[in-house]
Amino acid sequence: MNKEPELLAYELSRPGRIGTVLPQSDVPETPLPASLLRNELPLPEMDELTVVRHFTRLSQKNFSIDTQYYPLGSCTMKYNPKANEAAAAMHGWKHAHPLIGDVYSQGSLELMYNLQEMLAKIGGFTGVSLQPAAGAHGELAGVLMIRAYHTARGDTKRTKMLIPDSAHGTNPATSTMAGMTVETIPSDADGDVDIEALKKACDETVAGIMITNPNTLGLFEKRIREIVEIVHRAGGLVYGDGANLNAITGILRPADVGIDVMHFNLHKTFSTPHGGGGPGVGMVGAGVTLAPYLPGPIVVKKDNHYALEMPSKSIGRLKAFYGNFAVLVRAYTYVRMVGEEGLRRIAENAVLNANYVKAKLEQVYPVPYKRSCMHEFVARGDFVEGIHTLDIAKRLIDYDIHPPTIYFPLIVPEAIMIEPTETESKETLDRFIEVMLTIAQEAKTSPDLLHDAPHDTPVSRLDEVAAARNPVLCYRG
Amino acid sequence: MNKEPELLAYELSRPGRIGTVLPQSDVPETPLPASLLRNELPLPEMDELTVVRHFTRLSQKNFSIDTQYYPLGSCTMKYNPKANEAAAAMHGWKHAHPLIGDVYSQGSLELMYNLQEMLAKIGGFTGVSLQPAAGAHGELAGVLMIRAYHTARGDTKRTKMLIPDSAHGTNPATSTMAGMTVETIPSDADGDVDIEALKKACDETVAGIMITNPNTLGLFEKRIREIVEIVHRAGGLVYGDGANLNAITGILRPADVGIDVMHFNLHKTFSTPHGGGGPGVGMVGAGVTLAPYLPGPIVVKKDNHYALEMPSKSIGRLKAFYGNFAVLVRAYTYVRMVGEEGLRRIAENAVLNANYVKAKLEQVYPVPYKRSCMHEFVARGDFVEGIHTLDIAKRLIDYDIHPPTIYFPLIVPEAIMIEPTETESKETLDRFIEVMLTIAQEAKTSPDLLHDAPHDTPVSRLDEVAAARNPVLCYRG
Amino acid sequence: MPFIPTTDADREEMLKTIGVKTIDELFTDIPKDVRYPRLGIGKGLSELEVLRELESMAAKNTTANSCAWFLGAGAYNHFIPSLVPQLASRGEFLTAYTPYQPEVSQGTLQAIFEYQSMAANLFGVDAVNASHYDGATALAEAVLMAYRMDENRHEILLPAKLHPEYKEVIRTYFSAFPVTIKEYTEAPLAACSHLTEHTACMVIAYPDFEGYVADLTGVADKVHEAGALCIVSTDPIMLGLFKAPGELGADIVTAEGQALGNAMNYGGPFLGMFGVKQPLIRKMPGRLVGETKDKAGRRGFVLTLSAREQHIRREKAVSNICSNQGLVMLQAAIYLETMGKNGLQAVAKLCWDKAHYAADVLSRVPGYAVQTGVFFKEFVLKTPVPAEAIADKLTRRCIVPGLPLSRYYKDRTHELLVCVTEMNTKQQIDMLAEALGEAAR
Amino acid sequence: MPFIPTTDADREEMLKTIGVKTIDELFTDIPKDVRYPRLGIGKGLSELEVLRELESMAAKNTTANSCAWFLGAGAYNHFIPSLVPQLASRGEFLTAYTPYQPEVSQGTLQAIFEYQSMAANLFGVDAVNASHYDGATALAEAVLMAYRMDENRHEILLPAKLHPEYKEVIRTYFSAFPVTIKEYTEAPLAACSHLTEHTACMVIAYPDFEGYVADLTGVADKVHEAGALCIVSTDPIMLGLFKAPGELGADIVTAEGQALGNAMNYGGPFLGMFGVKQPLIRKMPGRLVGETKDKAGRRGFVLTLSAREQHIRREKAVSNICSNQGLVMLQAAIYLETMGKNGLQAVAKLCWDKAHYAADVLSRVPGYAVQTGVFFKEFVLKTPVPAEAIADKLTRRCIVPGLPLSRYYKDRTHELLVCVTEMNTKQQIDMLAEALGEAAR
Ligand SMILES: Cc1ncc(COP(=O)(O)O)c(C=O)c1O
Ligand SMILES: Cc1ncc(COP(=O)(O)O)c(C=O)c1O
Repeated sequence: MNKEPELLAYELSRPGRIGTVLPQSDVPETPLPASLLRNELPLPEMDELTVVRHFTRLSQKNFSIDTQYYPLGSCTMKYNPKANEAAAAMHGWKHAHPLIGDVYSQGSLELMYNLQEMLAKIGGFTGVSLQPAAGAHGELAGVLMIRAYHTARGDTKRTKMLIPDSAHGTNPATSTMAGMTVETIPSDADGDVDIEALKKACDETVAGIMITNPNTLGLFEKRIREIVEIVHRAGGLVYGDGANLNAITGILRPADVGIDVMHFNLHKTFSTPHGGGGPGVGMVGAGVTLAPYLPGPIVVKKDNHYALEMPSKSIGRLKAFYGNFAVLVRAYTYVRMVGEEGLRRIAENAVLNANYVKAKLEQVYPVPYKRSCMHEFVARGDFVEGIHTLDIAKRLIDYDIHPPTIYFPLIVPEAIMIEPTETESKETLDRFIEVMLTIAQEAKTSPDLLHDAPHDTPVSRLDEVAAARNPVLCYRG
Repeated sequence: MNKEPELLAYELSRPGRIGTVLPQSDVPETPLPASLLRNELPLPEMDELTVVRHFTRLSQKNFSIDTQYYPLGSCTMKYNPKANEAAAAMHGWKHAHPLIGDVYSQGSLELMYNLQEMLAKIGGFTGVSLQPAAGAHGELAGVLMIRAYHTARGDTKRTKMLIPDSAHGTNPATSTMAGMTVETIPSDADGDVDIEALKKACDETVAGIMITNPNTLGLFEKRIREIVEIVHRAGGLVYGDGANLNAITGILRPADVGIDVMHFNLHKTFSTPHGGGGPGVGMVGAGVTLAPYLPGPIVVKKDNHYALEMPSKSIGRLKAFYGNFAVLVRAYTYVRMVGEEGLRRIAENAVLNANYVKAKLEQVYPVPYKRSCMHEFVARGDFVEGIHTLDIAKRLIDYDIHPPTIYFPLIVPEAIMIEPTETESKETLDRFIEVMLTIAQEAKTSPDLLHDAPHDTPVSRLDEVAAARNPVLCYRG
Repeated sequence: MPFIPTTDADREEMLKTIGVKTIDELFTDIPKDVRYPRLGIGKGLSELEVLRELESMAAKNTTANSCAWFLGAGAYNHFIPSLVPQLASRGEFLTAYTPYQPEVSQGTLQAIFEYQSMAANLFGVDAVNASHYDGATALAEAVLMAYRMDENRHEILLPAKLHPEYKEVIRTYFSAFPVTIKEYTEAPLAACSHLTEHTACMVIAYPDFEGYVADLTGVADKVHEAGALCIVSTDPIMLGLFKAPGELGADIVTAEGQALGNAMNYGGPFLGMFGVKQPLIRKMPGRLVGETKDKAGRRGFVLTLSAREQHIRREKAVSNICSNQGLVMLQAAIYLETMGKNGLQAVAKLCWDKAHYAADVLSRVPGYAVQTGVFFKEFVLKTPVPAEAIADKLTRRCIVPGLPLSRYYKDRTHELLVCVTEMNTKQQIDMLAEALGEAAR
Repeated sequence: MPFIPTTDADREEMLKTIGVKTIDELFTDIPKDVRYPRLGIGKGLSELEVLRELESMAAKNTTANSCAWFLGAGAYNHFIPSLVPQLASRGEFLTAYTPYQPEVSQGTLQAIFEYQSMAANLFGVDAVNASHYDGATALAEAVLMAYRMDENRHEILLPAKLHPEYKEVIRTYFSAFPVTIKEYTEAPLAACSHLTEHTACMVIAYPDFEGYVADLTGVADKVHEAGALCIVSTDPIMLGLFKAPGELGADIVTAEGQALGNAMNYGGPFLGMFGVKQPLIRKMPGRLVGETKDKAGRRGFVLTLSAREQHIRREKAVSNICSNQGLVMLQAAIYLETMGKNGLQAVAKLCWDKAHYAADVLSRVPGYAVQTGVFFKEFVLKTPVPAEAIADKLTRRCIVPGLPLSRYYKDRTHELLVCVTEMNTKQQIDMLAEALGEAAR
């Protein structure tokens, strides 16, 4: 069904068509300034049905949570409740304008305030800013806050961020964007931060460390308090990358182990949809030390009303207005529905599911670290000569399962990073396990099945090298 | 993509699961009457993600207007504007209750009144009732109205409805439900009603005729006035089946050629979605003679407000409340958007498209009646020994096109009834033509391609005989 | 126009292919003197303008989303999980036709099969069809079916407390047939005394129009002894707790299924549910989906037993129904799977508890009294002043207290049919009590 | 909980497989003294209760769907065809991740490619990326990109009339870098006099924050002569009529794309649009989709040129951006295809005509005056009494007259930034004029 290639909008275009009727003008015409006008407007011309059919058919060429199991490590592809969408579609949110003034925006501000409070409690933080639009944006906030803190104390030599080698690429990239240099800290045999290396790196130029916990291997940094202490003692601060919070909601408040500033990806743990790339929210929380530096404005409560306010020593604005508001509505809806007990159950079941899948697969797919994992784990896909992780990933598609994250984290060769999430049933996990074991067999008995996979998709493996060598980024007719 | 068979809800069920959280009770419990309670409630138990994934995946196993070209004759599978859906989703309609009273329902009544008026103008009728829920329901209204008219005049011997042999099955079935007997009128060589046969059938027991115009061959009954006159002269009345109105909106008001009562399928001409079977609206319009007999209540305007009222000699209610209201909202939205000129253009282009496709196909697919057609035409699929219309239909699926209506009307052997509709582009029609011609070739060169079609659907041809012989209508575990 | 893609160039080329010069030439079969009338329905408007017009019209209605709502009487304000409309409105469901081509309609077909299965289990019957127009027409067709079994049986027993509009619909459906419709006022068991050898069927309202639930033990046996069919018209939400009519011996079970995940929509589209016991399957109206296999042995679903239907049997068909309420049925299927066993029970229990709490509180308001008997979510409240006046007074304050029974029964001026569901909070109920108290003064 | 399907039986079995007795054993790596804190965020509520809570919160906002709306200033009230949200909210788009696996993401990938193509044509550039967080961050990253081309060029020229919040964002993004940000108040051509050999880039607001459109002829040449980059921050709706910045010589073009089919949503999510000319492609931040072929020669789309990005290049990446505004971009793509050439032109023309009609009418209201110059859909209205008071007075009557400029500029107390789009009717404009007249009295 729907296997025909889908033409591009420009190919579907015919002169004179239009996809909607616009109102006739009810005012007199005003002459246009001819010299400022463009000569042509090369946009497609389509009728409404063609647009609808085009995008409906395109959508069917996607895997998604709503259609397939999607155990994409680090991305927390858990169920996104439909109530979130109903909430975000309410007129009172959709048609609210950011500049009408606080008095006329009490609904939006109340929601943001409540969400700030809830997220602060979940993280154990003093203050929260909902402004960052994604995790990386939250990281930028955090690192700029750390920088501002040192600068405010006149401590301007601190320009080095320590970053474990297992960290997500956004961590080092963010540090650069915040004017820092990066020093990479290796992992030890257990998959944790190498404490000795950390100590060595902790000189007087250390601004701080960016630490992901659970880390990207799906392991909880056992010595997190020691790490925090070492960095603090060296005068640095600790940034927490909260992308993996799904493993520990209601189990641990990151601030309780000394994290100074942290982002949470609301588009992961808080069940807001990923939308094929975004939008997200990389809300940042901070303890007493850094809360005054949060990006702003944030919402404060004064007597019986809410107001936007800049934190006292704020690093400033990170975007226009106040954050990806409609995403906040979804996250708020979710937290209200699951509540305190639900949050804990989410973490518990996410971790249970990951350990279950790991237990079933590790005999065949080598798992480099022999510990119980958190919400995800990393295995290797190179256990048969001539077969790569990529082949296994592509073969999963033939079984109607979205491949896990692959080749990340970089420190595990041929990594396969599996995050089952708590919203998938045991039956789904069992089928995934069965398919993974079948593929492991096939890897030995019929390797070409893997090399040629996927077999039944709109396109097979694409020539990515050609794409990058001679980039075609725009329809050329 | 999504080729795995989809388990049934009961197979996906596990004890203890639930798909939504309900509110905790905020009132004291009242003991239940134990002797009246059921022991078990065998419904599936599913979590929310499983429900969402289940129905999303199921939906992908459908062809639909939004995804495929769907030239299903008689069904008018034209584009259903998304604005219709936006309109129907407004709170003020969705949460309106039918019994709160006219004073509190002025919005609904105004919409119904306006729609009644517009449809009356489109048909040339004196009165309109929006109550019937589908075409067949409108037919029942109409035939009961004809019956009531005769009865009111004491003319009780009139129990015979004349029905052309090309008529849709609902016409005779309706007549029976209205207590009539049916006499079938053959078609002549031109595909029109055989006038001589009609005259012969017109005795004093004739209650009326049910006539579809354009008829189900896609032909306009040229002698419609003569037909009306013959029946009227015999004391009968004329029921118009308006399922094919899409061909003549703005071109002809049926009342202008003497139709006494008629239904329009709002789920065809007026672009409301078919929903995989319904709901529809089979609104009925009537001229002066029959308007007092319309089913009710209908909406009347009094000074500045609207009220529900029973027509003076109404046949009564045909359903609880006032019709498929949310469908009316969609139809109203559509008529307002297209307006007077649009209605005519709809018909013109529907007819243009049908004649174009016919012109391109008739060399290969025999068309029994050599006339220009209206919005659809009937061809034959048995032009190659051993190939049936069914085979051609199924082979179309392989090309990602929904088959036309087949084996209807019954008077054309191996009928293929093609209705392109005005909302499809020439490119789409050209592709359809090309595919049809290719299939005609394949019918000769590789008949098995047709016999085994479709090839790439979730299931291939199903054993319908077994299904009917030993019916399984309910999941049995 | 966005709905017609044909460009002028296309049109020229197509006309040439057809061999005519203008589109008008294609319409020459239509009598010239009446061709191209002026309709007088106005110019087409933009989507924006039309939607604005509709918004402002819709705003003139008083609706359940912004009031404390105690009005039921056949259209119910129940909770609809957000996923129901979101899934049902997917284009592949919304814009498909009746699943005539099963290979490309397994989505719709399987959904119908699942609905049939769940509804049959809920009703305690062997087969449920793919829907009727609404609860009233489903019941009318059930009675028609019973009548057709044996045309010598021309008496129909209806409960006096059947929904008044359902009765009217039955009368309309039977207007051409020589039947006697008798209304009984007793409890069903007692009413069995009216059974004769001419009785085609006895209809039971379970609950009745006023919300009360009779004990049906033994009724079906008596009906069967008389050679008639036992037809029960029920409320699917109530069946989350109460005995299934099929279990109680009903031959045909019908219901209004709107409450299963569908908004009230000013009374439509609703869902006619229709189920029968095994022996009646081949006589029942409506579409049926059956399970079968394809050549490769894969399970699949098809429309089946269509030899009963109008497109095959024409004037001999069991019914004329063709288009039904597919999408509403789909919403019901999604609803039933979302709720499932535990959810439907919970909803029914909430209705029960809240209705009884309300009855208790309202019966304490001076001047008011609640009609006794076992009721589920609706009950009759006797009022000290005319109910119509109360309803009017309260509705203006956005408390819609129920249906004044005078709307259907001229002389029942001091009675209000009050409906309480899971949508009503304790606070709303207490507010209603207070407002009723004030209105009585 | 509906979001956790694991039954107790499942859980037991899974624990056994894992080889632990309780779930707690899986959390022993977490310091015991702080494990399982009480959060104090309350019990979970039902969907019904939460949605009701949200409805009543949302109702506290004053919104554009129920008022005459003349407020823009970076967030715009434009018409959104119904199909846009209906298509974008399909689960397959909504719940997919970044298209890392192209074989099962052609839907998202092709949609991005189409967006890139349309946006590049609209801007007159060679490549547009798959989005930034918003117009402000897109511009900040553009300036950062210019700065990184040559770190000796540490001067940045910003127009004084750039959106004040965009300026703040740029300052935040540059807080760690030793740059000098200069604001120019002249027209862009005149402002070229500020270019030096240290200028990294000159930013042009087209239109400026106050809605006015400068003639950019010759500007880019001068900027290029100085060895700097020319960056234009624009409004995509305006480009339906006005010259494309790329055509005018801009090297980088950014914009806020919310107006393209996205609701205002209290300021987010919005759409950062970012495009460059050919020579800069490999230096630009953000995701890019490119066309390529599979082994069978079929066209397909992939994420490409990712060697610029953080997941490959880590600290050497051109930006840290990872998640972007995918769904907002998708809505923009659907919008642009629905409008197409004719529709976008028509919208722009409606904005132009209505804004000019409004300016004309308002300038005739005693005491008011309109700032002169070529403007597109926004203009500055000088008010006879403080604009903040006027806005307050009118907003209470559900006429939102615009932005009092004092909100950003303390001393501009008597100026209102008025925005008029295709959403405003003549009647609303006339009503605004009348209300302003009254407010001045
Ligand atoms: C561990 C980690 N950190 C940071 C990020 C970046 O978050 P975002 O994509 O929201 O910018 C991700 C996203 O995948 C992540 O997995
Ligand atoms: C000619 C004709 N008449 C009547 C009907 C019955 O209409 P409905 O399905 O709405 O009952 C149809 C439906 O296909 C039809 O095509």
